[in-house]
Amino acid sequence: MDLGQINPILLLASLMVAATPILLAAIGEAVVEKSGVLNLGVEGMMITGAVVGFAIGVNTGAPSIGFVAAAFAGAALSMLFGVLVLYLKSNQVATGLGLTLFGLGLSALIGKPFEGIKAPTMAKYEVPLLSDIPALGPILFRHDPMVYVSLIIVALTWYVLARTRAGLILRGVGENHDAAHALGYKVIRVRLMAIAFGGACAGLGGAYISLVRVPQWVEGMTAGAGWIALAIVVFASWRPWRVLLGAYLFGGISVLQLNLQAAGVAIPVEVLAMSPYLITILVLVVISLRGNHGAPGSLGREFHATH
Amino acid sequence: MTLEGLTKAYPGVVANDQVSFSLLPGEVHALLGENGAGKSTLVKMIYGLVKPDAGQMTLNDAPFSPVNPAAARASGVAMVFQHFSLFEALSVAENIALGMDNPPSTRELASRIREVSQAYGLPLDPDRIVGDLSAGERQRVEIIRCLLQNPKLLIMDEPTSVLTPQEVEILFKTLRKLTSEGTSILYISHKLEEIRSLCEHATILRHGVVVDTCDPREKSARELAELMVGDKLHVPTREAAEPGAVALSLSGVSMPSPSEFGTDLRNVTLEVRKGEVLGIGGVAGNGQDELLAVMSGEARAREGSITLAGDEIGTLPPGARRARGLLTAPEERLGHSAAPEMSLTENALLTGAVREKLVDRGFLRWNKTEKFARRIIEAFDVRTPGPDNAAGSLSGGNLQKFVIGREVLQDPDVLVVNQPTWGVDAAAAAAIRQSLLDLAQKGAAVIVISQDLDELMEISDRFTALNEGRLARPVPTQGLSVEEIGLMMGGAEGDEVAA
Amino acid sequence: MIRLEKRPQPSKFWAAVTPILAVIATMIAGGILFWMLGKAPLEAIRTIFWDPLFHETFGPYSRPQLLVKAGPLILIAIGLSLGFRAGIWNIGAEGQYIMGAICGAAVGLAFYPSDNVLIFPAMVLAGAMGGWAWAMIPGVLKVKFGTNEILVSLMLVYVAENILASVSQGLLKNPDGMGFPGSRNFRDFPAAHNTDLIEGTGMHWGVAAALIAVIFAYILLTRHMLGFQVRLTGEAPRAARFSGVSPTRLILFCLGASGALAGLAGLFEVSGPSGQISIDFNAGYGFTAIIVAFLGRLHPIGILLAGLLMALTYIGGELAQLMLGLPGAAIQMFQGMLMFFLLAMDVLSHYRVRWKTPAAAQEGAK
Amino acid sequence: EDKTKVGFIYVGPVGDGGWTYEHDQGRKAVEAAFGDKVETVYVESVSESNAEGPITQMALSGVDLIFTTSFGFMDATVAVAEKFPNVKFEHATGYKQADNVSVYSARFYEGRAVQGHIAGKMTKSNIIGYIASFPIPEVIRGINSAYIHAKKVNPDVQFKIIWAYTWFDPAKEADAAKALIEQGADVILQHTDSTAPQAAAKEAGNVVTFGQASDMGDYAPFPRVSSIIDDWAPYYVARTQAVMDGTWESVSTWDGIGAGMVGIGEISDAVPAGVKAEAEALRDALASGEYHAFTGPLNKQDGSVWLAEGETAADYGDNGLAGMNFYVEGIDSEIPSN
Ligand SMILES: Nc1ncnc2c1ncn2[C@@H]1O[C@H](COP(=O)(O)OP(=O)(O)OP(=O)(O)O)[C@@H](O)[C@H]1O
Ligand SMILES: Nc1ncnc2c1ncn2[C@@H]1O[C@H](COP(=O)(O)OP(=O)(O)OP(=O)(O)O)[C@@H](O)[C@H]1O
Ligand SMILES: [Mg+2]
Ligand SMILES: [Mg+2]
Repeated sequence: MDLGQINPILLLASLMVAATPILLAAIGEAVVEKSGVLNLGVEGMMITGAVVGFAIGVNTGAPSIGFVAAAFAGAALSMLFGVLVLYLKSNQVATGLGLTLFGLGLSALIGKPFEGIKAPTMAKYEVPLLSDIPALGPILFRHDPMVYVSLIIVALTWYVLARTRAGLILRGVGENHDAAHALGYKVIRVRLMAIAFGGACAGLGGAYISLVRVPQWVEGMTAGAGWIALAIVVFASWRPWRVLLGAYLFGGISVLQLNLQAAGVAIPVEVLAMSPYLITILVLVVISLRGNHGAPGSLGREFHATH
Repeated sequence: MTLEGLTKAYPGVVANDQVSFSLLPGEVHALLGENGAGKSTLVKMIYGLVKPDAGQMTLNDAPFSPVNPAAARASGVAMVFQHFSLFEALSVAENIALGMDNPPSTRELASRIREVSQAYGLPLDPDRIVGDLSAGERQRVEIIRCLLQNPKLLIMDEPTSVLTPQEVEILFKTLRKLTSEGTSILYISHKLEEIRSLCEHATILRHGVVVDTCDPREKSARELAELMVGDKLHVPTREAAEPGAVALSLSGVSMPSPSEFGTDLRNVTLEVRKGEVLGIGGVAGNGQDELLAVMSGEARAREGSITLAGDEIGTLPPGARRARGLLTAPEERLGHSAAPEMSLTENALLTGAVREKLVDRGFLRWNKTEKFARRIIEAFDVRTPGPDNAAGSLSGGNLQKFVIGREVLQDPDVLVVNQPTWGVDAAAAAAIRQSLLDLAQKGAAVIVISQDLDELMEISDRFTALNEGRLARPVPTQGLSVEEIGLMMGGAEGDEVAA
Repeated sequence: MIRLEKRPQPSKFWAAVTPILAVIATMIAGGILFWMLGKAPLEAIRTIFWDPLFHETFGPYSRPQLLVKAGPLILIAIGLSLGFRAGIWNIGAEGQYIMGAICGAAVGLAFYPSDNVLIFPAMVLAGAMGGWAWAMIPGVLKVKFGTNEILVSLMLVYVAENILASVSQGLLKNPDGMGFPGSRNFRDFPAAHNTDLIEGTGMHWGVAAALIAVIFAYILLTRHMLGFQVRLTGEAPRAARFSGVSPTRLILFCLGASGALAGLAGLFEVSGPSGQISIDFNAGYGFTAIIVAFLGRLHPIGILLAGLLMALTYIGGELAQLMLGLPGAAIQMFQGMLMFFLLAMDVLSHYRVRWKTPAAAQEGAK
Repeated sequence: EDKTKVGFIYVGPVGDGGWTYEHDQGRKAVEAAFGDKVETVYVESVSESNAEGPITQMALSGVDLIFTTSFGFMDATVAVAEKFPNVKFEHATGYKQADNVSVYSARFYEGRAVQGHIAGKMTKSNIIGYIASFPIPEVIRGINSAYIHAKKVNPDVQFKIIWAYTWFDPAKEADAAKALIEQGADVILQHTDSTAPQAAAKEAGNVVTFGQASDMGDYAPFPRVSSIIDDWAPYYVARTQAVMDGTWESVSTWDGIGAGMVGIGEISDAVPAGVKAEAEALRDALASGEYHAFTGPLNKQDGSVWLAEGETAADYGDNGLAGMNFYVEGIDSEIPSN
């Protein structure tokens, strides 16, 4: 065993890639939950994004078009959830679970013709100046563009939520939908948009797996990433920058446990393999110990405008 | 502003039926009526939240039909809601920004909030989180939110129900200042004395219909009430009785509030005797819920700090306290003292299980439970098709009668009720008060926690008040003046008041 | 324009009718889906819903299989429904199922090859305890620290899967298995085998347990104080506390009960149909049971029917793969649709749907 | 109609691109070989703990021959076979035979020997990464075989092993490959089924990989320089033929390169010609049976003697290949849960 073999900078670079899908899905879900809706269907939207992104990416030869299509696909699927939950007042937990089931089936069907096909590659993007930093630069700032896009989405989400009127309205709707309604805000419309954004982000996250990370289409390839994204939102207390931290932390642990194995660390492999989940539980406990979790006041509650 | 034949029907009720009246610039116009008379519905139509089924409105002689609240705000209509329309986790400035259509930049808004709130004598810190504010301060947030828009018409739906008399005075000063600047005010309140001192005109609604208009300054409160009810008011009566032994005592009860934005109880000491009604006044949010919880057993007190007929009960859970004769009725009917989606029978079981022996070795005796529910319905004149109906389908007053009846019929040794007549119309309120007095007459000790001072003056033997979780020393109700009460509610000790 | 008006109380009529409507709607939508996949829609629907029950060749085998398949789903869903009713979201039943199977199997295997009649009862107990203990983790964390049980129970599924992989290659590995992963097969260990109650049908103790659980849950929810407290907590948590329900005990009870039932389901599966602990022993019953619980409207009888319906779509789905070459994914989608339709139609029992005439709408907009 | 009906029970979806995919290729080969004379059916994603139902339904539907293609189907296959004496069963990778149950498996470790040889020659860092799935005999055989042959041509070689605990999880496999690469591995062997490691290697630029289960030819000539292909087609065609001819008998088949059950994918030109020639020679020696991949002297990891000079490993028995649960000497790692 030799821990010296683990290069922290390389680790950082690869955790950025490993974390990007869950980061994208989690930031989208954070916005959805900020608006007061709990969508447990992230996994279903991710996998749908993965297959649609892949299919379009392959057919057009342009991964970027694939990503756009994946975002639309995720958003479209999320609208199914949105209509059921917002207009037909169905139970959010049950509907979200149904969406996951449906998405897994749908994606498998769509994906049949794309099995075993290779994805077009995405060129790396070198961040000007930063990528010239000795040692660090070439590793941290030469990723595919989606890594940066995901960071930009986090930054924008933070900006919109914290600094703009649209963000204020969204937070208001999530905090107290009755009050927001009384002030004349369209609760359902705001939530529908938030759900669509969440769906689009989940779709992007899924497409990142099928177009960049693997890259290939295989049935069930998201393998639970959507659930991790949900955990990260709670971990992050619904704050964008903490979502980033959480996603990178989880990605980091997942990558680190493999590195530790490779380095022959004398910890049983099963323990290493379950460590990301155990650590997530641990972190959740620590977070809840601090009391106020910052959950939006109307999260998961049904809204029925009485007039 | 004029209203012409405004009509709005809900399934089963016509909330407003051909309502017409007009409002002059600079006038304070009262809207009076029992619960459910249609007052809130009417002002929601003016504010663009509810679309009228028929009728027209004009504002400054121009036709006025706001499609949404933003349109109403744009025309100069502002509204303070009956139930707070605030966002607890957001800051004061953010709350105010949400109530405006084109709020200025954050910094500018903050300075304007400071400026305007100072100018009207309602100081506010724009950066504070609303959840941390007292009820009075929250009310300020709503009012400042309106004032920042320079409204031509200000609608206030029961704004003073959560304010101390002193705070009410400040509010009235503000309102008078506004009217002198030409703003009209449409004012809804159940507090008739306030209306008499503030308003020049009153429109009285009954079952959605305008039944009368008058100048409230020329009527007595009693007359106004009778206009609303359309009937003579029955005033609760009781025969004087000598208080007996101490039934319940709290000594030095301190407790952090279980809810995030609640008020901690600080060193609460009180005693209530058999056959006595103790009134606890105070503005909502000063620890009433916590005080009730610590007595009901939902929150546990330090060992030895609560005794019932001499026995320590401070650490007992609710069921055990009921078994020993201490019953309670919290303020919030829907979801606290009753489960709205469950039937009345099930709601009877909710607290009746132990004393009425509705459970046999864990198994439920539904027949007996239903009989108990029927007994409550009959004895307390609860208007409902039957005990199978969901609690939520009852009107507020009827449900409250059911809740109070459920406790009273269990023959408590001590009964603690919080806001027993909140949102209940005059006739039902009188019936509830009478039942409490009857209970005391039979020798039970009764604690009534209420914001309604008239109510407390009417039924309690001794009076005290809660302020920021502290309880004043109780004083006999007889001969207390409004000023003294105000002082107690503001935190002064009973002795100081008496002195 | 359509408007929804909340009913003062949910309509019993619509609550009973909507599941049937949902199944019909799913058949129609599913038919369209199958048609788009180039399969004959009616034949596909018939293969899924009719043949497992009434086909002359498959029926006799499939009918008892329906119960065998539905058994664990019902058992788990009954437990979950208690928690869901009280607003406690255990979605990690899959992990509890695994742990129940591991613990139960471990007890049995420890006594190999004894023929003591107490072995099987001891395994049942251990299975229930295993699931119970695994569910107590989110329970205790929630009670002590307020940690979100949805996420903790879910994360524990992954942990349980790793434990399963580990024990099936280590601790519980069949010493006579030539080094292959997986425990001894309980078929070869009569004292620990969960045998058919009716010879040749495959119906084992788990099926009986599921039916008993349905009856118990029914009595609990309708006749017992504890069931009342569960319902009360779900409907109005504050009222429950006021009534004297201890939230802590209720959380632990609901999670514990659902964990124990999931653990039992795991034990009955491992000692019966599946026969051994193996790496891929778990088949997703714990997740499917969530859907069953909702399809059954969290009502014991509803869950019984929903479990059978779900089992039917599984068995029928396999038959459709076999006979018509329908892809497995189509069945999964079909189940998702069933869930959606049921949830969507639920609106009818809670709301009245009203058409607002255009005239009235215009009037309002003016 | 006298069509022969052949059924397949798959553990994964046919689109997994690996194990099940290759079995399905075998099914297609049967259809191609016999055309109208056969009909094939399959059920995919059958859970190992619930295989009896689908197998029974398949038997009921009048199928003559059923291939159950996962180790976990072993007991279910035997149980159903008992009830349907007239249906022939073929169980992959198991060891329980019956009158109407054959077992068949492939000697993938022969392919690993070839890979090990190339890997030992190609590595510059002398670090070879190995993505393993589950610690079962088949995977351990593969590691040992690859190690022995790498070590033979490169005494300095070192194996880094990551247990992914999955047969198939592309994202995890990608991470594992990256972790190995970051720790200096410039050759990666995998016993998991997705192409994610190939993609990771391609991105890294100078890392050699081998296709697993299928050829993964999309990544040829580099990073994929060769592959082990599960080729079930010849066996499936032969067994179907046997049923048609009425000559089917219960057998135990464990075939390797020689019988064509294990295919060595084309060794690409990224491999130096000399090495390529050696590897092909090794392949041919294994195929002809003139060389056994486990030939002594070989010690176990703990230093005890396993095979004496010139001795070859037995298939079954205490130290047999079938149940192999130890590493050979030199591997600096431990088998999990052992
Ligand atoms: N959204 C609604 N749907 C159905 N009925 C309603 C709705 N809103 C109000 N109502 C009914 O309309 C009537 C008038 O209600 P409104 O809220 O206007 O009364 P109010 O005079 O403000 O009473 P309070 O003094 O209790 O505030 C009541 O019978 C009420 O139940
Ligand atoms: N949002 C609503 N939707 C449907 N029906 C409602 C709604 N709100 C109230 N109702 C019905 O309207 C009736 C009147 O309710 P409300 O609580 O306003 O009565 P009220 O007139 O205020 O009586 P009380 O004085 O006893 O409180 C009740 O029967 C209630 O079921
Ligand atoms: Mg009312
Ligand atoms: Mg009102």
